[in-house]
Amino acid sequence: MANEDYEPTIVAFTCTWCTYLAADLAGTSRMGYPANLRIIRAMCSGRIDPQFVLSAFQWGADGVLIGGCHPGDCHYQEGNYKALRRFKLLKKLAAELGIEDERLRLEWISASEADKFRDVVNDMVEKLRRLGPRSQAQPLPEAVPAPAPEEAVHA
Amino acid sequence: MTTKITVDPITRLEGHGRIEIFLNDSGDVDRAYFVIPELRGFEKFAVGRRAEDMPQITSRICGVCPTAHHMASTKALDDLFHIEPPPAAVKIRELLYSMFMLEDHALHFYFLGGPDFIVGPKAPKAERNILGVIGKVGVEVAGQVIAMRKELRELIAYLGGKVIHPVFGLPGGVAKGVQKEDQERFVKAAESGVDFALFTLKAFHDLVLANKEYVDLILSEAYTHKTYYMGLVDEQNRENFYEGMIRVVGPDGKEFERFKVQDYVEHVAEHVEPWTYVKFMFLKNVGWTGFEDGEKSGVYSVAPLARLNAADGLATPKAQEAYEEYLQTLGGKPVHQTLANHWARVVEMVYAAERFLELARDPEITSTEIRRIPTATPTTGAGVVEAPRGTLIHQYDTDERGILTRANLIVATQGNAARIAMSVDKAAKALVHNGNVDDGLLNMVEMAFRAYDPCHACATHALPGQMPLIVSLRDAQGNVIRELVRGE
Amino acid sequence: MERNGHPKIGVYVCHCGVNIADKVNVPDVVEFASSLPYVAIAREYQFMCSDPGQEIIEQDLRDGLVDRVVVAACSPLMHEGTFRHATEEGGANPFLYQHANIREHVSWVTADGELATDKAKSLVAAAVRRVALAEPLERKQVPIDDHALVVGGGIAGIEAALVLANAGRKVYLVEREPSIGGHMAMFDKTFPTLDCAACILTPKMVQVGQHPNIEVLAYSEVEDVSGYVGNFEVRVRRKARYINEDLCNGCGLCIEKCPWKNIPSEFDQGLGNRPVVYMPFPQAVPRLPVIDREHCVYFQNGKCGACKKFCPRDAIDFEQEDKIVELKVGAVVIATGFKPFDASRIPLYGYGRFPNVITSVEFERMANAAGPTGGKIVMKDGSVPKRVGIAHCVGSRNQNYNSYCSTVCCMYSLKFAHLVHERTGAEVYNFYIDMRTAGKGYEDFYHRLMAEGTHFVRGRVAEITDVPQVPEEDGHLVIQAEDTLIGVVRRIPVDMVILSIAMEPQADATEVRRKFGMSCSGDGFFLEKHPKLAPTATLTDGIFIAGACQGPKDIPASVAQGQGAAAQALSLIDSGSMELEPNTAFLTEELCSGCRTCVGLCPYNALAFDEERKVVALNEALCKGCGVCVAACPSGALQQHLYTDEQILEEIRGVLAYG
Amino acid sequence: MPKPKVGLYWCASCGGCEEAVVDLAEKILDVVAAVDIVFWPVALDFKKEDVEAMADGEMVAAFINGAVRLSEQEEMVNLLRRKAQYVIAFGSCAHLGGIPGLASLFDRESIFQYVYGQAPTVAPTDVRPQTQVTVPEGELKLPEFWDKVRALDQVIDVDYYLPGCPPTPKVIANALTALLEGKLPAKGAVLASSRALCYECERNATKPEKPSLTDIKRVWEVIADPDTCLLAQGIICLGPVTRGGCDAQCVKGNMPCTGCFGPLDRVHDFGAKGLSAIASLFASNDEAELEKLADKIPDVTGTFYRYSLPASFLFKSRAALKGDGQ
Repeated sequence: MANEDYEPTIVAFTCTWCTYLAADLAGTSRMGYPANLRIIRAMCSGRIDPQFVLSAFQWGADGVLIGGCHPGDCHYQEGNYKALRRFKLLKKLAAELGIEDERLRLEWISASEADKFRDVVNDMVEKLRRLGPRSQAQPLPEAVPAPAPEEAVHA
Repeated sequence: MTTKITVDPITRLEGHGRIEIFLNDSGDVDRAYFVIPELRGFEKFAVGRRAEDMPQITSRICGVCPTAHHMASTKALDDLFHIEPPPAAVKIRELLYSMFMLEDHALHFYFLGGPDFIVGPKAPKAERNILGVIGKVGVEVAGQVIAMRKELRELIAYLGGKVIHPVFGLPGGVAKGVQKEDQERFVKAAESGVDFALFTLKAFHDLVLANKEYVDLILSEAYTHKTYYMGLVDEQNRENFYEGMIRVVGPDGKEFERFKVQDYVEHVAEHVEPWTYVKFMFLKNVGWTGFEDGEKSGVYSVAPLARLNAADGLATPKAQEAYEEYLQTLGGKPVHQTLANHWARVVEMVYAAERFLELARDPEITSTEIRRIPTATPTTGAGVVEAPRGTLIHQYDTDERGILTRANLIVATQGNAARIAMSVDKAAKALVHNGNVDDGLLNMVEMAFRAYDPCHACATHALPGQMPLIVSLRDAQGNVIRELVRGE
Repeated sequence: MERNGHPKIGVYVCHCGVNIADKVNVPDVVEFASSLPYVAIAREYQFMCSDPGQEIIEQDLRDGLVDRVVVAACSPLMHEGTFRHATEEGGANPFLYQHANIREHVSWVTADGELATDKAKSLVAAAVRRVALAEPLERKQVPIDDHALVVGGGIAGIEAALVLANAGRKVYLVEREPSIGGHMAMFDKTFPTLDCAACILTPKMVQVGQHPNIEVLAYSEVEDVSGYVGNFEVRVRRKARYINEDLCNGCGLCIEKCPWKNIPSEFDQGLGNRPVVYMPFPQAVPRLPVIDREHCVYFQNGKCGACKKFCPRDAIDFEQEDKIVELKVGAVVIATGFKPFDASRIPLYGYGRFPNVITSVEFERMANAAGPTGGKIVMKDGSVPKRVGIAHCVGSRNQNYNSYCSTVCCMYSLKFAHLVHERTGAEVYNFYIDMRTAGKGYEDFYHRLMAEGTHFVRGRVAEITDVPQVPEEDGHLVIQAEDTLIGVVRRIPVDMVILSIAMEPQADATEVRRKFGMSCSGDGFFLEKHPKLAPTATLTDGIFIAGACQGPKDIPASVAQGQGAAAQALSLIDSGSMELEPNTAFLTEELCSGCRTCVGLCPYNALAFDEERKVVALNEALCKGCGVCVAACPSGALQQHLYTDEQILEEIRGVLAYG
Repeated sequence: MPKPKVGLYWCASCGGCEEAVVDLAEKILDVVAAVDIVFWPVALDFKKEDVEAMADGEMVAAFINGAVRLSEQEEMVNLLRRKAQYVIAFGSCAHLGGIPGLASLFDRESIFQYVYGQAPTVAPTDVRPQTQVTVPEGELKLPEFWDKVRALDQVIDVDYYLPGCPPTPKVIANALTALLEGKLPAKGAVLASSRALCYECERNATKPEKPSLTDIKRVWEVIADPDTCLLAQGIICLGPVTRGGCDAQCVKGNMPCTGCFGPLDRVHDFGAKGLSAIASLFASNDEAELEKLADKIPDVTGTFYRYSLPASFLFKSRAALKGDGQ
């Protein structure tokens, strides 16, 4: 990656019952991991609306991580499967728009898997560092700025 | 040297046709440029879309003739998916298409292009509009025009879901058919459509042909170009809007070539100029030699005048009569007079109405066999129709899932682009001398391109013929010495 | 934000002693916070959760300086409740509160102080933006059913059931086996006091059996669980015993008359036999036999039926089928115990190949006076062993099997050493890695054993073989191990080896965990809510855990947990009613198109299409607040309290707006 | 008292919105009677200078259709914003960016390259249209063709939105009535139904209580039953996500709704929400099965963002980030 001191920002949407607790456990276990992560807690990964994911990207996130309970472990029976359904289609959209695979991840991380949580964060941060800022990896176009008068061409 | 006069800053609005006239030192016209300053890139963002979405996406090229794009696209899908629609579906498509042609031609004749003639080219500007037309033909006729337009558009919506940007076209057929109990409504509309078309023809006779001045105008050299002409014809070389072979006749009126739409790339090509976004069509087998008349120049023309030149006749009786009279009056094929487009358009109205009636009465249109489901793998497909403003071609390549990998659109107005530019140049040269111009000039020049009913909605935004026109005159030094503008 | 006029937000950043302040520059965060829109006050304090800490918040609220609160401190799961309460005490709605986790998620995981401070700032910024959109909410009160369910009839479950029952609560005790008692019922003596297990367990079992408030559902398993804290609905499968419980008086005649007596006894670990009609052990509670359908001739060919013929009360019922009973309970104590490690997984130890290599549980049965050998410690050929080896940590403290220490093995191995010595006079060799005797009187017991002359070899057993290398090994089992104290590999010939096998989670722990919505820790045992502060609670309100299902532990610890879990369940159901987190979905009917996208998504059937009004109707009472329907609702008509789209989007903006 | 003045203007549009106004048919006459149209380049010969001459806010309302693509358009809409009390975004393009907004997926360069270079019928040439070109007779200019398409409210402050591609006569008429009778709702409102299309769709009655998608059909793969809910037939219909008010025209044509009326009030990104709703109906929890279903929707972008790409989270200005909640 050209820019040495570039640090990606990752927004993580986590389920209260598993991944959020794994993150807490990582804390109580004093597992160190990069500070690039910003966790937003929902009751269930099934609450995560694709609108949240896209808005995070739009507002500057370099990567988005969705953390839910392992299949079969959902506190609300099947919320994590609903998350999976949306994720599958969202992934296709992301691919069409050139948002790289590494930037959008869904991981099943149980309350006790602090180490997995840490490993996922490390791995994602590493990959995104290599990928570089999204604006240069895959620019999401800004609205066109009003042209300066001299460049405004009149018919 | 006169100082620069800016008549109108509507120049600030892009998407308007623009005429730039350069004068030489003696103040005569050096060259007039007809500029179309807009592009939207449909062909590019079509890539990646599902083929079945194209009829709806491409109809957004033009909200005035969406049905033409929708239909050309739908036919391209038949070809793409290698599927033949059932007979009933073909008839329903042509039924709808005839209604559309009738309605669109009527709109142009009464609201847009017609006023020039019905009210008269010399009439004050304020009268040269629909109100002026009403004054001439009478209120009840105007009421008829509006009523018929409304009914036709409602019937189009009946089949197409929406009248602006319809949704009925699918590979292998149509999404919706005609209910038995509703057929009568179509027949009634068609019958009054025929009456109306004939009335219009009569009105054209009484108001235009009866007036020598107008006829002279039509025949005047200033509005004449000897080019190739293109149109869609059936087996017997009779004009057809919906399907057939693409036929090209030369300036001499003889058949030059006749080909399937699938082969269009072998026959037509686009010429790019740096000063306009529009691409100019020309015949590949003649070649581009510039904006010139004659059989050495690949420039060709489309739309009513061209269609009647390219065809040997019309498939319905009254239309055939009108066609023959039209040729007689104008001295036989080919008719090179640009302004004859207005007449040709009325003749086509009669044909559209008669065809509409034939199909409306056909029992098969109420059949429920209106779709065949494609089974073959999509590859590439082309479709053609005669849009009100000329031959319209859509061609798509897709992957095996039917996702577009390439799209190419030959829009009707492109077919006339070169000839329009020439007409404008010629009119300007004929009318501007010693740098003096008046509003009369402006109208005359405007008539030169309005006759084509250029749908710059297809390339720009303006409604047909409504395109506000800006004429700027520049002296030899290139300074704008005068700008004249026509809104409507 | 306009929706809330001009909120006055108070931001309170906690030092948590040094836990946060060491890494996060708290004053810096406070200064940053005070610069944020709508922030009226930003303060810091050593321990926000302390009374004076909370008092700061309450005072600011009372003084009208702030009307919404953000606390940046530890995990919300720790103290969100605390600060909501403080907010309420201060006179504001408790839900005009937002928590920022800058300890677990920041200071404890971030090496670099600056980065930690930046991260803390962005989390605070997000909390501030979000709290500005917070809406006042009312907690819903739900009644609590005062019945309790205990799952697992081992010593922990028995203890829990008794505590609850003695407090006057109706208790259902579900046990998978024909009798309660669990593993403890199999044991002979208990360390370190060497009092007999039966002597202390049996009375408790009897109490349970006779207690008016306890309904024992033995030979039964939980099918599924629905509902929520205070209002669980549990379906229990009562497996067919083919005995009419109402008629049977447990006389045992059927057992006596059953001609098929050669079925290996599960209870005796296959060391002894039992009839097809049997009770697992004499003191079984309930005192009811079971017919082993699989081995019963009657079920195979309709012949025999001896038991039926002889039963004086006509209690034999071959037609009996499994029954499902439905229970409504307010709280559940899970005490499903453990599974002994399968020693044959370690081939080098020869279990299964060498008849005289036995497991600790088998030894317990052998040593038990009521057991297959009547308490005699003998080899398979009936002779008495002269030299006995005891291998510790079989399946424990071993990366290949279980890395954890099973905690009880050292002590019971010492107990075995004592019993062997006492009853056979044999030489006993204990092979251990570390001698772990933490517990009251345990170390004394260790010294006692050393005094008794037991040999201790410090080293994990490498192999048990019957291939002699020297004459004196002939005809013996040879235990090979490196004695790490003297650093030599030793081969010790013995006649019998006892493998001190590990305690593992029950085979169906995952199934049970899912039924009750619990989590497991890495080792597969049920996860407690907090390792120190809530060892018998789980993340699911109303579900408590006790005993070895939570992790290896000995009898006193299991009993203590059973009592503790029972006490918690009791305090829950005694409160009569409880407040629910008001995070349910809510529907704005004017926005609903009746598209029904949501209806099939709700696992609790809280959503249904109203044919009359052509829109969806939401039954908030049934909603558990997962928000799955909200994420799906294409109209945005469904939203979730505490988690509206706008609130979450605002939080996303927040974490990204800064840094 | 003088008739209220209104203006109509088009940006990057197809003319369909103008046609829609004409399609008011006889109603148009009532409108003409009620208001004084002071600016309508497409139909009437008024000039920009006439607009400039007006006092600020002299026009009651300016109806602007088409997306914003060029500097001149930006200039003009800013002028109209000043002169009109209410600016009304008219039609999908002004509202959300519209179908031409899909061009935002590509940059100008690649569009030029294709149109003037790679298109199969283009005669081989290096010539490209230039914003400034010298011809033998002198200089000619073309307007700059910008990279991205913008919805109207990404350029100026918009008071109301008339959704649809194009808006239906009913929707237009209601809006005009509301305007003339001073019964306009709160600023920012979209002047159509407040509920999704399903509510007014006759076929909603045939939808199962718990809809789900076991298979997904493309419109050409099935002959759709003309009375049953299209979603229930496995055809992706965006009725559940799309604002109502059009009387389900497309569905009456036996074709699925493609979303031209745009999102509802509490939805922030039409495509993402539509994607979420549809994916939630996938009737499987199995990874491979879900992959299969997802693959039955090729071109996710074109399916869910056909009319709203420029207004989506993917293209909205990041400036929104610093601002307060929408």
